[in-house]
Amino acid sequence: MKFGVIVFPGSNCDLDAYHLVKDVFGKPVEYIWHQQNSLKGFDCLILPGGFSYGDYLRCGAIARFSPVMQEVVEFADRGGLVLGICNGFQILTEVGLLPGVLLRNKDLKFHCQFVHLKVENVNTPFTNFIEPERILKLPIAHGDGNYYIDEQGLKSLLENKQVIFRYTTSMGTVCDEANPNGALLNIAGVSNRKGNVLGMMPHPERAGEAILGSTDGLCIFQSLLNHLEKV
Amino acid sequence: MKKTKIWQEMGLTDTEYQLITDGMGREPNHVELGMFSVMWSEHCSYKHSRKALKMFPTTGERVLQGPGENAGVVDIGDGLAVCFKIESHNHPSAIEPYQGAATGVGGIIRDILAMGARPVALLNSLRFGLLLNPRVRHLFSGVVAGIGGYGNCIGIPTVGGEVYFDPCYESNPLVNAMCVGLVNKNRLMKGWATGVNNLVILVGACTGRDGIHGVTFASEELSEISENKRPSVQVGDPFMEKLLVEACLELIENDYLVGLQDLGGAGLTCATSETASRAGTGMEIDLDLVPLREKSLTPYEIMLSESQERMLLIVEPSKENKVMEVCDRWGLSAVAIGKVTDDRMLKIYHGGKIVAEVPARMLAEDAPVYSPLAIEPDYIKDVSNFNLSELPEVADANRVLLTLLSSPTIASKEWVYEQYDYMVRTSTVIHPGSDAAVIRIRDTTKGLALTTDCNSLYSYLDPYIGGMIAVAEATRNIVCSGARPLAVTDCLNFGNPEKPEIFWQFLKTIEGMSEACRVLQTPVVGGNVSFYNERSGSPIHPTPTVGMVGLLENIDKRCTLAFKTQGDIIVLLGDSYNELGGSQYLLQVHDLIKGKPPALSLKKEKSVQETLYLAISEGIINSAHDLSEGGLAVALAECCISGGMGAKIVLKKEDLRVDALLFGESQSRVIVSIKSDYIPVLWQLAQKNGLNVNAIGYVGGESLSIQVDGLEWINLGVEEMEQSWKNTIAKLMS
Amino acid sequence: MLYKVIIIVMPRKGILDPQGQAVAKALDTMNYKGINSVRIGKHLEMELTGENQQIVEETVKEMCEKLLANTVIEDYHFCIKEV
Amino acid sequence: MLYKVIIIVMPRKGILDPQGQAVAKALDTMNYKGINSVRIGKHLEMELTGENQQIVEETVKEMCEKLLANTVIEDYHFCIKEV
Ligand SMILES: Nc1ncnc2c1ncn2[C@@H]1O[C@H](COP(=O)(O)OP(=O)(O)O)[C@@H](O)[C@H]1O
Ligand SMILES: [Mg+2]
Repeated sequence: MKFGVIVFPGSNCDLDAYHLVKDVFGKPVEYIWHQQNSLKGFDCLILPGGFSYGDYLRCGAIARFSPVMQEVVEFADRGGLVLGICNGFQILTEVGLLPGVLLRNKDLKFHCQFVHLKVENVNTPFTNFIEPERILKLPIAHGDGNYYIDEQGLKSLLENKQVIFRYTTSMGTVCDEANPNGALLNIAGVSNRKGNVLGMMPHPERAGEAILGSTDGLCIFQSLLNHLEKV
Repeated sequence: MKKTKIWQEMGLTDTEYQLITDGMGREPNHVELGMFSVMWSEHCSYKHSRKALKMFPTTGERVLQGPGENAGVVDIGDGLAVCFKIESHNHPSAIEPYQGAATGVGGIIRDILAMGARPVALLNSLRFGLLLNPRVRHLFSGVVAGIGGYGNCIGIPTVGGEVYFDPCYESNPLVNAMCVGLVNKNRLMKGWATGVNNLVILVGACTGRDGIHGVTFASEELSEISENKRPSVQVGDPFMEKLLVEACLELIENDYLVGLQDLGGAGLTCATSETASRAGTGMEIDLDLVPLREKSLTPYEIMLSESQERMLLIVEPSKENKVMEVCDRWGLSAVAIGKVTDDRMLKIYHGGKIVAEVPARMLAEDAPVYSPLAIEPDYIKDVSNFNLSELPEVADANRVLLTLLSSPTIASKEWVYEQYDYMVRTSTVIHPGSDAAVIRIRDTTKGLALTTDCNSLYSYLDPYIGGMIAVAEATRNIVCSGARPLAVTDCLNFGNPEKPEIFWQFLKTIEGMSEACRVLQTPVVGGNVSFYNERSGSPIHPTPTVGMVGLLENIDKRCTLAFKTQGDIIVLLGDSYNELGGSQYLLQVHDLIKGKPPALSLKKEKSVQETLYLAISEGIINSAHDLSEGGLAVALAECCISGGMGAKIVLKKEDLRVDALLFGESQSRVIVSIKSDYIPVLWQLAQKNGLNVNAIGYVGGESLSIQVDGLEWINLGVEEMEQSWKNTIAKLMS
Repeated sequence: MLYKVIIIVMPRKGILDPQGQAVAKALDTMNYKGINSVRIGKHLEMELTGENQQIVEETVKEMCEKLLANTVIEDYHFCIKEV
Repeated sequence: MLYKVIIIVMPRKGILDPQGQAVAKALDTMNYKGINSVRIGKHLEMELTGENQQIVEETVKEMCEKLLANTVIEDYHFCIKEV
C-alpha cells in the first residue's frame, strides 16, 4: 500500500503529512510534484494544507488547474482514496470532486487553535476505526474554512450522510460557540457521494504525536489503513 | 550651489560628500551619488551606532558566525547549527501596517536563507499606543494580520513574541520580526562574491519602483517623473518567497552556489557592493539584463529599488545551466546580470554605457563612523526621586490583581497568536503562551527554546539596568522552558541619535546589555538598530528588544508554566524586595512612571538560573514561570489559569510592603511547582548555588488564595481571573 | 487587435459576504449612518489581444466560468473595449 | 434620497499586484495567450441615503480616504446614482 502527498507550489503541510505516514505509521509514501501526470501504484492521495499559488484569487482556484489534478479526478473516479486537508479540501471543492465551497472565515480572521469534532458518519474509509460517540480534538489553521452549500445541496449531503465532521464543544454539543469560522451547520468535513473522497478543514496530520498536544488525528489514518488492508 | 542641494536632499552631509569625492578622485555622477546616499545611510552603514556596538561580547566556543554576516550562527551539535536574526520594520508599518509588517517578516526570512539555513520559526516583538485609540487599533490589527498573512502563507510557524501597549508608541509603533533557521554546518553559505568570472545571478521577483521614494532626491531627469510613479511602501508576495526559499535550499543542497545574498534595504546596490567588498573582489553588472516590472526604470531606480523577494546568487559558469533548471522548476525567473571581477570596482552598465564605477569597499565599508555626544537627560533625575513611603498601601488586592490581569500589556496575547499558524511543520512542542516557545529538531533528541523580551519602562527609567534586565529576562524565560541559553540577537529601537540625550540612552543600554551578556554567557551574534523613532520631537522609550535562542539537549525535559498536579508544592526561587519602580502596578493602579527599575544582581541571576536548569534537567520540576510584569501575584495567576487549577499561598511579610510583596517586580525570581518528595533535592541544588528558596504554598482547588501573615489578601476563582485575563484584547478589538 | 477588459465578480445574492458586513459595521461605528447594504467583490482589469470583439467576448466568458469566478457563489459580468 | 454607490479600489500604478500576477500566469498556463497585464482590485457596492448628490459624494470620498482605501498603495474612484 502506498500513499502519495501532492505538492503544489505553495503547499506547506506536505512535509507534515509525509512525516506522519512515514515516521509515525511506517508506511510507504512519496511526494507527487504537481506537474506529474501518472499516479500509478498509489492507493491513497493526500492533498495537503498550505497556500497553493498563494491562494490568490480564491483558495485552490489556481491549483485545480495543475496537470496532476486531471489525474486526481480520474483516480477518484476509479474509486481511489483521496484526502484533502485544509487547502487540499478547498482544491477538491474547486475541482468539483466535493460539493460546496469554503468562504472567508466569518470574522475575517485567520484562526490557529484546537477544535473539537463530532464524527457524523463512521462508515467511511476515513472513519471506520473511530468509535461512534468519540469527540476528536484536532487543530485548525485557516482563514477560509467557512463551509457553504446551497439548500438542495445540503439536503442531499445530509441524505447521503456526506457530512463527516462537525465542530462541537469538548462535550460534543454543536453550537455557535464551537463554530470557529461560521461554517454552515458547523460542518468541518464532507465526503463525496461514493465516500472515497474526503475534505476536512482540521489537520489530522498535526495531531499524530503526544508531543504535539493530541493524537486524535491517528484514528483517521488508522481507518484508512484498515480499509486498504481489507480491500 | 545647485549641486549642494542634491547630496543634502539625498541625506548626505557636505563632509560626507567631500569624503566621496576625495575617495573617488572626482565628483560622483547622479547614480553613484544615489548609491552612496543609501549605502552611507544610517540603515546600511550604522554610522552612529557602529562604535558603540563594539562593546557587545560576540564570541563563544559555540559561535560559528557573529555580527557582520546576514545572520548569526551557533553550533548546536549533531553537525547542525542554528541561525537567527531580528530586524525592525517600524516606519513602513506606521504607514501601511499590513504590508509594512508583512515585508518585515519577508525580509528577515531572506536574511536567514542567505546563510543557507532552512527558516523554521518566526517571532515578533510589537509595541503600540493604547487600544482605546481607533488609529492604534487599526495599526495593531493590520500589523498582526500582516505578520500572519506572510508567515502563514510561506509555512513558517510564528511561535512567539511579545506585545506591549504604551502611549509613547502611539504614532511610532515598533514592529520587530525575528527568524530562526537550521543549517548543516557544512552547508553554511556566505554573502561573498568570490571567484573572478563567476556569474552574478538575480533570482525572484521583477524589479519595480518599490521603496525608492524612501531616498529623496532632486535632479532634473527625475523630478519630471511624477510622484505616483514611486510608491514608497513595498508590497510583499509570500508565495514568491516560498518558491525562493525552496529553490535556494535546493541549490545549496546540490552545492551549486559559491555565494548567496538577499536583497533588502538599498536593494541591488547593497547586495552587489557588500558581496564584492566582503570577498575583496569587484563586479560588473548590466542593468539591461535585470527583469523589470515596468519598462522605463532609470539606472538610478534599478540600483536603489527595494522590490521584495529577490536573491543574488554567485555561481561558477559551469553550473549556470543546473541553477537555471532548478529555478525554472520552481517557476522563478533567474538571470545572470553580471560577473565577478578582480579590480575591486563595482561597474554598472546600462544601454551599453557605464553609468556607475565605484570601489565596492567604499560603498560597503568606508562610510564615516561617528561618536555622537552623549548627555544624561534631565528627566532621569525627576523620575528617579520617588519616595515609596508616600505611596498608600494597597487596599483591595483582589481588585488590583484583576486590573493587572486585564491590562492589555499583561493580558493574554491569544487574540494575536491565534492569527498565526504556530503549528505548521509539526515541530512546535511548546506553543505561544508560555515563557519561551520550544520547537523540536527532527531526527535528534534536541529542541530550541525561543523568546523575545524587553521592558521599555525599565529602560526609560534607567537604560543601563533596563538593558541588563532585557537580557536577564530573556535568559530566564529560556531556562524556564528547560533549555540552556545560547546567544542573543538584538533590535535596538531608539529616537534620534543626534540628540545627546538619546545617544546617552543608547550607550547606557549597550553597556548594560553587554555586561549581562558577558556574565550570563550569551554572546550577541547579530542584531539591528532602528533610530529616529520619534514623532513631532517626542521619542519612544528606549526599547532594546532581546531575541534569544536556547538549546534543550533532551526535548522530553521541556517545561511549561502551567500548574500540573493538585498537591504539588509551590516554591519561589530568589528574593523579593520593596521594589515598585517601573512596575505595572505603579503604572496601571497609580498611573505613575517613576522610581528606579528593580535592581539586578547578575551573580544572583546566574545562581537562580543554574539551580532551575539543573532541577528541570533532573526531571523534578512540574512547572516553572519567571516573575515579570505584575510580579508574584500575576505570575501565580498565570500558572493557575493555564493549568486550570487553583493554589493556596502563604507568605511572610517581614519588612516588605504588601503591594511590593504581591505586585513588585524584583528580578531573578521564578516560581516552580514540584512533587513534595523532591523538595530535598531542590533544596540541595539551591544550597549548592547559594540561592534562597521558599516553599510558599501548594497547588489545589479552584481558586487562588494568597495569605500574608495570616491575613487573606487575595481570593479569586481561576475562572474569574481567566475571564479578565483572556478576553481583554479581543473585547477591545471587537 | 488590443482590447481592454474589465471583469466584475460579485458574491451572489443570498450568499454570506463577511467582508461586506465587516465594512458596513465599521462604517456604522465611524458614524456613517443610513448605509443599507455593502457588497464587496473583485474588479479585474486586463489587456488582451484578439481577432475581434466577439471572439474576445467568448474567451473572456470562458475565463470567468473556468477560473475567475466560482459560479456556485459568485456572479460575474464584464465589458470589453477596443484600444 | 437613496443613492447607489459603486466604489472601485485598485492597486496604485507601479505597486506590485501579486494576485494579478498569479492570475496572469495561471491564464497563460491555461493557454490563454496574448494577455498583457492583469490588475485585481476591489469592487464595492452600497446603498446609502443622503440629502443630495453632492453631500453623498463628499461622504463617500471621506469613507474611501479613511477606511476603504489606503492611498499609499491604492487608488480609488466611485460613481453615485440616485435610485
Ligand atoms: N506578538 C506575539 N506573537 C506571538 N506570540 C506572542 C506575541 N506576544 C506574546 N506572545 C506570546 O504570549 C506569551 C506571553 O508573552 P509575554 O507576556 O511577553 O511573556 P513573558 O512575560 O514571559 O516574556 C509568550 O508565550 C509569547 O510568546
Ligand atoms: Mg517571562
